[in-house]
Amino acid sequence: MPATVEVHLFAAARAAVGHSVLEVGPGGLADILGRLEADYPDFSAVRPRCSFLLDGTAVHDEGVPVGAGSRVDVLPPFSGG
Amino acid sequence: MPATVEVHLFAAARAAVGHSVLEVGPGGLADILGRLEADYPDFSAVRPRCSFLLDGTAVHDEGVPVGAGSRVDVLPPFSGG
Amino acid sequence: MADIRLVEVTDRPLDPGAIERLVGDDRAGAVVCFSGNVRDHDHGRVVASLTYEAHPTADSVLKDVAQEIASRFDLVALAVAHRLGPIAIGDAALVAAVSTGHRGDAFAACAALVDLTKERLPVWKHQVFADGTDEWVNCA
Amino acid sequence: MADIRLVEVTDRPLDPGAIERLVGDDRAGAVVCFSGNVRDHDHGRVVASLTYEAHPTADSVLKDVAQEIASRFDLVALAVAHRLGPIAIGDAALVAAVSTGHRGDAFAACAALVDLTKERLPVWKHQVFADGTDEWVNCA
Repeated sequence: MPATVEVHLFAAARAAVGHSVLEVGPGGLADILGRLEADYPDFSAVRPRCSFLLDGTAVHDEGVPVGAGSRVDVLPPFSGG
Repeated sequence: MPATVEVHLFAAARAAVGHSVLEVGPGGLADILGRLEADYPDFSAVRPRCSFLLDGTAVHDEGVPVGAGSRVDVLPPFSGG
Repeated sequence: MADIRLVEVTDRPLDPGAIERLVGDDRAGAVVCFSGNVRDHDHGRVVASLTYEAHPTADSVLKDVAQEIASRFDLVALAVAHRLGPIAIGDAALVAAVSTGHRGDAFAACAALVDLTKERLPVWKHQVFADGTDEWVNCA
Repeated sequence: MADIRLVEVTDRPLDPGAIERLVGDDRAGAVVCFSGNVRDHDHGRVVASLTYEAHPTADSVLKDVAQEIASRFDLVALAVAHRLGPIAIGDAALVAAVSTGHRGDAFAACAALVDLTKERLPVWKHQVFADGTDEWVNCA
């Protein structure tokens, strides 16, 4: 069992952070995102427009706890078509 | 100069009358159409749904006089598409 | 004002894909194409064969329709064609295509082009049913 | 319920004419096909190149979108495809096609299919401009 959370970043979020995947410590989602903003200042501009998946399910409350072994997907606003 | 009016019949109007073109005597349009109904009883069912051109221009009043040498087009409701 | 790239009343088969490509353009972000196709049933009856007949003014009426739609909507291009003569089940009787810069207007403009064509174009559809009866559509 | 004849998120070019033909059917009186194409300008700037990226769930999301539209409208068939990867100016990024018995619903259903796809499909458009700047669309 991994001790960390995998954060998968897409499109503008990946571009802001410079990585597709990060391994971070567990915690509340808002806490994890706050740590990302501290480490990658460009992410602050993108984060408010993103939605999130926790283990594949849409997150409606950023206070949700994210345990070790979980996966978070960071999805900027879609722009298909 | 012809002494008659050419009546051009299309689609259901032609089918009801059995001719594409008839030569008829001049008169008011309503009068001409009444004579056609008398001669071709099946035309009575179609006539109320038709619109008419007099020398290529849409007719708004069936009382309009149609002189010798004129052309009347009898147009059933359109059904394109 | 929109490029009017095709206005045609023809006894040759219509190719919706080709007509759709006609309105394509590097400035166009959206293309909407409508095909009105001949069905094998009408009001529950089996259609055996179908023919379209046109008044001699059909070409010029369709040009007027295209001009009116081009003036009412902000289009890049439009194309419209109607088939005449005998037509097989499944074939397109009417094809209308528009392209626009953004997608907002494209559906509305194409629908208006179809509606105005059906309202104004002097053409008539004659159906023969499998039971041998026939009808001039809209004139029962 | 409608036949769902194509749901595809692909890095191969889309052929709107072929996708439109997929929804054709002897029962269908109307086909409406939408193509969202890559433009050479966006907000007045010249677009040099463009790429679409997708989330791994894009295929299953597009299936859900197709199912939802199939259940909301009285369709004969529908097809929807989205392009991924680098894409040339003028190429189709999104193609959506529906067929219906009568034409009433066809425009509304196709527009709803396009709107729902754009709202839900997790794909992202990256534009590079002729001046060397770039942007992730909707994320400026």
